[in-house]
Amino acid sequence: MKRLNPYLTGGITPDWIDYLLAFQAAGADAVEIGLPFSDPMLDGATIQQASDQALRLGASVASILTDLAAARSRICIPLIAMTYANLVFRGDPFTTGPATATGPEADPEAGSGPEAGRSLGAGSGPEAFCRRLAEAGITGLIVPDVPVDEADRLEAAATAAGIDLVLLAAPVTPPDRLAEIGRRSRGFIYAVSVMDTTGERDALATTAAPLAARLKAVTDLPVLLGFGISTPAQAATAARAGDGVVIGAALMRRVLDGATPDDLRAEVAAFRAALDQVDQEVPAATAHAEISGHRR
Amino acid sequence: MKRLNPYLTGGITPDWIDYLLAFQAAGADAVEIGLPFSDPMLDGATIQQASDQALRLGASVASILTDLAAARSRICIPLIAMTYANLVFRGDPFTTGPATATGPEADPEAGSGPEAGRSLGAGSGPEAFCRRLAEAGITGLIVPDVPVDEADRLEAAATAAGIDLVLLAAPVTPPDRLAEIGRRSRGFIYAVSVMDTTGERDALATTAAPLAARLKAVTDLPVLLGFGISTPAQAATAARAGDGVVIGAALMRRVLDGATPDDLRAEVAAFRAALDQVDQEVPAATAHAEISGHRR
Amino acid sequence: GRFGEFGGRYVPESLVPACAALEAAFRDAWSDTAFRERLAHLRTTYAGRPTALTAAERLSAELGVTLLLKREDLAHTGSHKINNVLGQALLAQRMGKTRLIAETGAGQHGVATATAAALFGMRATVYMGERDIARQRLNVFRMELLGAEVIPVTSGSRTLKDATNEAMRAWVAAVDEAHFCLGSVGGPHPYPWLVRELQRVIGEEARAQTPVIPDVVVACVGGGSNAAGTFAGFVDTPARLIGVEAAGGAAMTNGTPGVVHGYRSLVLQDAAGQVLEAESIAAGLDYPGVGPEHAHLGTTGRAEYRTVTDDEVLDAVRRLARSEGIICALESAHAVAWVLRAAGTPDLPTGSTVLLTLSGRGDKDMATLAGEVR
Amino acid sequence: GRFGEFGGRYVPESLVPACAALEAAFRDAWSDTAFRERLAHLRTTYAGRPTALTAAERLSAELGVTLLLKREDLAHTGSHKINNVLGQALLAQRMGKTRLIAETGAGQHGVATATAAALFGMRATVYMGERDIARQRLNVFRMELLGAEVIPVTSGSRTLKDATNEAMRAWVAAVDEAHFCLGSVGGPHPYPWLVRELQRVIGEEARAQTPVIPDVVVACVGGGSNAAGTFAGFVDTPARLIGVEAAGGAAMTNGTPGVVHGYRSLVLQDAAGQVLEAESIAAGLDYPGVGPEHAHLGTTGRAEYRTVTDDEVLDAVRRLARSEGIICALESAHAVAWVLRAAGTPDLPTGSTVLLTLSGRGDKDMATLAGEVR
Repeated sequence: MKRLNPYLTGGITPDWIDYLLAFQAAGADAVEIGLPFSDPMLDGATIQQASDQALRLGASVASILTDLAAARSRICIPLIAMTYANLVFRGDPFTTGPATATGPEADPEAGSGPEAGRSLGAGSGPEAFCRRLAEAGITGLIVPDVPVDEADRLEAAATAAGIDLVLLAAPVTPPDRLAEIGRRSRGFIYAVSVMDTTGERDALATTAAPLAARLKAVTDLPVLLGFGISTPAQAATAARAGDGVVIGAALMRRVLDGATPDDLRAEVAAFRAALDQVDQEVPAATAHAEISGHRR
Repeated sequence: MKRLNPYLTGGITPDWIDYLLAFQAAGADAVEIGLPFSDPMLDGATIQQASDQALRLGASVASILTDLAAARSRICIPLIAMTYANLVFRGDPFTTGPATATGPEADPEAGSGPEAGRSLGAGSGPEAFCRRLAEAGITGLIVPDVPVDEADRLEAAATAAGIDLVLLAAPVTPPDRLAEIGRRSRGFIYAVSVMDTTGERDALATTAAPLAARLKAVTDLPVLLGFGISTPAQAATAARAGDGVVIGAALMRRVLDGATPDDLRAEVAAFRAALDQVDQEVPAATAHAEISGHRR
Repeated sequence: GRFGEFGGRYVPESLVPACAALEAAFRDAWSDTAFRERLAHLRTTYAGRPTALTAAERLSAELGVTLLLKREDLAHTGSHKINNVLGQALLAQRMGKTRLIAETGAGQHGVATATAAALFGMRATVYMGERDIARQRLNVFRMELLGAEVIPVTSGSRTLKDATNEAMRAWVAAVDEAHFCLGSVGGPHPYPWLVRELQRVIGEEARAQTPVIPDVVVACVGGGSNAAGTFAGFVDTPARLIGVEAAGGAAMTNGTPGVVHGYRSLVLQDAAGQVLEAESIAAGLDYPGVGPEHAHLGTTGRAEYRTVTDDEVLDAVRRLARSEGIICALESAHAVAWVLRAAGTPDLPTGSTVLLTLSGRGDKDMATLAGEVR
Repeated sequence: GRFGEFGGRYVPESLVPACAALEAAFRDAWSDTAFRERLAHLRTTYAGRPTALTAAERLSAELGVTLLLKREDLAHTGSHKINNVLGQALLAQRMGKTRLIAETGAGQHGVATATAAALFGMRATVYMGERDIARQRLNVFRMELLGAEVIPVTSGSRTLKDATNEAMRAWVAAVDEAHFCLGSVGGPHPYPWLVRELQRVIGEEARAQTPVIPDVVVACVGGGSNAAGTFAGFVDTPARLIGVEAAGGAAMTNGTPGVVHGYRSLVLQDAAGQVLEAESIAAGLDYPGVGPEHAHLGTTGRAEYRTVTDDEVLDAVRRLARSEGIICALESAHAVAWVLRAAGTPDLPTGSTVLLTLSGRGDKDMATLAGEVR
């Protein structure tokens, strides 16, 4: 079955959990929750704007996880966090040099003593980060600016916390590296279908299908295509090349424009229908078995 | 008798000859006629403004000499031209290099052929300039930017035309040079009483009397003090040190401000009275005999 | 690319091959005599190197120290940035790239990039924050005159931080034909190393020009490229190394470990890990991060970092101008301001010899200064 | 002081002793090894000399000539003017003067004078036409930052001509303590000779830097100091010497013999002998006279003079920027404009080697250019 992973910026509106529930109701296989960061290097204008709006509304990793924990009983699909390295490694212990305070602001995430700035101690670093994700019911993690070369410690931390660290592959990724990504990724592989940032496009990039094919050749993990998949028709095309799609900017633009959770449910349902249509084209033998832990 | 030489910018108003006649009526011993130049290096703001106004009204050496010739029968005191080197040497033959035209404007001073620019031929250069002054009834010439070192040719031209080339001396002029100036000047010596441009001052410069005394020690020519002599009282003080004064900016400022020839007659008369007063202080034995040719 | 626990290559997979290729190309070029000779030739015949070392005699006498100024303000385009871009443009040409993408703060790196692009007949696209565009109009016009496209960045703080994000995003989309001509010693590996190597000419020239090893070597630090290049010439000597930050943009002094723009270093960030906007009168120092080598030099104690305020900087510009006839950039004036404050104190005792890198000239800052100084 | 029938010392008696003293002091200093060494030291360690000689490779290829640029734009303060003022300020100091008075057009000489005054701890007063102040605000602010007093000149054309008058008037009133730091090769003797001698470093360096004697040596001419300094290095060679004037300020081309500002030369004047206002986009060339040595070189045929229009100049600025990454001053662009026009014609045949002095950088002209180029 072709997978549909819609993306939702955590905290984009005060009632953002309603969008999450709408995505679920519309048939999402999993939802990617964006933990907003001030400097989202790989995001285009729409997701940047969504992140900025969430941050302005006071969203933080802590607040988003709290919201998710509160909604836990109503969520029955896997949740995957997507964020940037700085939030993942935040408070990573720092062993040498002068101590500096970041200021006395009382923030639930920071220690409050004078030593809080340079080292947040046991409650910080990728280990604590992954643990906190797991505690909030999240089962996967995508960090686009942590390539496989920089992933060792995060990989270990994720494994220890029972989180799937999903790695990304790009059209320019060379074969040996693609193989390593295939080997080390968990849950699925995120195929960055275009050499560009996130954002809507007029057509699916020509690089999407070849990348998916190359990935399928080196791994048995599901290959989900993301970046620039803007319409159900594009999603269907992408899904034919891989095992599913991530839809981000096309949905977030509508939320930013004021669409309601109901509106978004219809939107996601249209993508679901398109993918289901593709499923019917595909002989059952080539469909992958569901990966344990990704639908519960 | 202490001499009074008021200065008048030629062409400063359309009726500028009336000011000249007023100066004469008020007892001027001679009048200095300024032939206006665009770049009067040694003049302060007032005389610059007077020159600019005259040029704007269309004054030129030719027009001023024409006006003077027309008024000749009414003028019975000596006239001394004061101007800058560029007007004196204008059209000085230029022997080498490419010919260039200054443009076809019909000007009474310029030849009108294509060769007019570089060399104005027989009607140009200091010889012709002095001849033209003499023809207009002018008997003296002051050129502040032709120091004695650059004066040879002009001196010969002036002598040939019967014009007294009046040289200037400054407070900084060294003794040997002062002696040379004393020897070569004709008519009188113009003592630049202050190290500054022309223009009114609150008080007579302290350099005035010492310069006059130094000049009196090296020459028998009359020594007239000029620059910054602004009031009858200052004129009296200056006249005690020398043989008379030149009054320029103080008068031209009044003309620029709109004073009439009658107003100026009163003004010059006040200077005359102050000098006459000084004459009465002076024992007759020390007064110089009148220089021939300077009052007729 | 790694300096102790700092540095690294925290970039999207899309950029990893380009970073790797750049690293390989630079390693190859840097050990190629012909490449180094070509660069040296350009530095001499085009960029005006070696730059002078000027003894600031009047200021030295007033302060009781011997102050020597390394005059990067005399380099072509008016700052040390040309050292870096000439090397990167040569490298880009060697790699077959036809286009340069750059970020810029004060505009000096943008002008240098536009210059190198013109010289090599390449296309240049420069990302610049809207706020910086407003305060550095002169440099915007220079870039455009040189044929570069200047793209205003309206996101975030609208300064160097966001211009850097945008430049990296643009690189993702043009990685085949474009070289990302990064302006400072930040960014993913190999940039911090590559830029330091290209800037070490400052320190090496200065060391050859100074009769004795100075007691103190000082330079301003935003991202830190002029300081890194200067320090490189003296890191193996007993000279104290001092980097001077803007009080409002002092990642070394007030930052905590973090990852931005592809590298791990000290970063100005709030308690939740969001990167803060720097705030300095010098557009070139309005940057919340700092090169990873500085983080390493600072945490190991080999270099020390100080901060000065905008007011001290304005005073320093004026004082250097009136004492020595040199109008330096607001950025460079940070180093001068520290010397003015520290001279005669235990931090810079009377009698010390100080080598100070004057990273650039102040022409670009006249509009800012006209509003602030008098 | 005399160049054939040109030159001389047409000044009020009040200034004669000062001119004579300056001449004596310069003769004495110029034959004093210690003075020349001190000047050479300043040139090297302060002003950034020798300036580079840059082969303009892309433009050369396009034009079919070998174009070599003598980079005075890289000198401290951004033009060749610093060569002159450093020498004059040293001389003024040697003469016990405590103050410099200067005229300025584009402001480059004013900035250079203010710089030298700051360096030597002297007072500086700079006269500048109101019209030039309006179009060269950057330089006005630079002068003020350097501690100089800038006095607006409101008389006449409100440009360099009248600023020169005012400066000379001011000198009369302050001749004891002040040196008149004249910026070009005009003025009364000894200035045309003194300034040429101080600027000959351009030509001498260039001659040492060029592998062969160029076929043509070209420089822009307003008063003509950068050209005089350049020509001085090549006058004894077979190189053709070309001075390029602004079409609207071409005393060599359209002037007639006259006396202004203390010297006899070719002057733009009307038929009645009133000096005309020059009209050029380059404030530094808005001058109706020209140094007497140029009048001599031109009338004897040793040098040739050409004119270019404002439009050609604007195009030259842009073309040099886009081809070579060098933004030159509007003044300097006159020389470039002539090369662009003449290359491939009998006036500058294909295959010629051209040495061109780029007298200054264009930062000061950005406001003007922003309005004119795009």
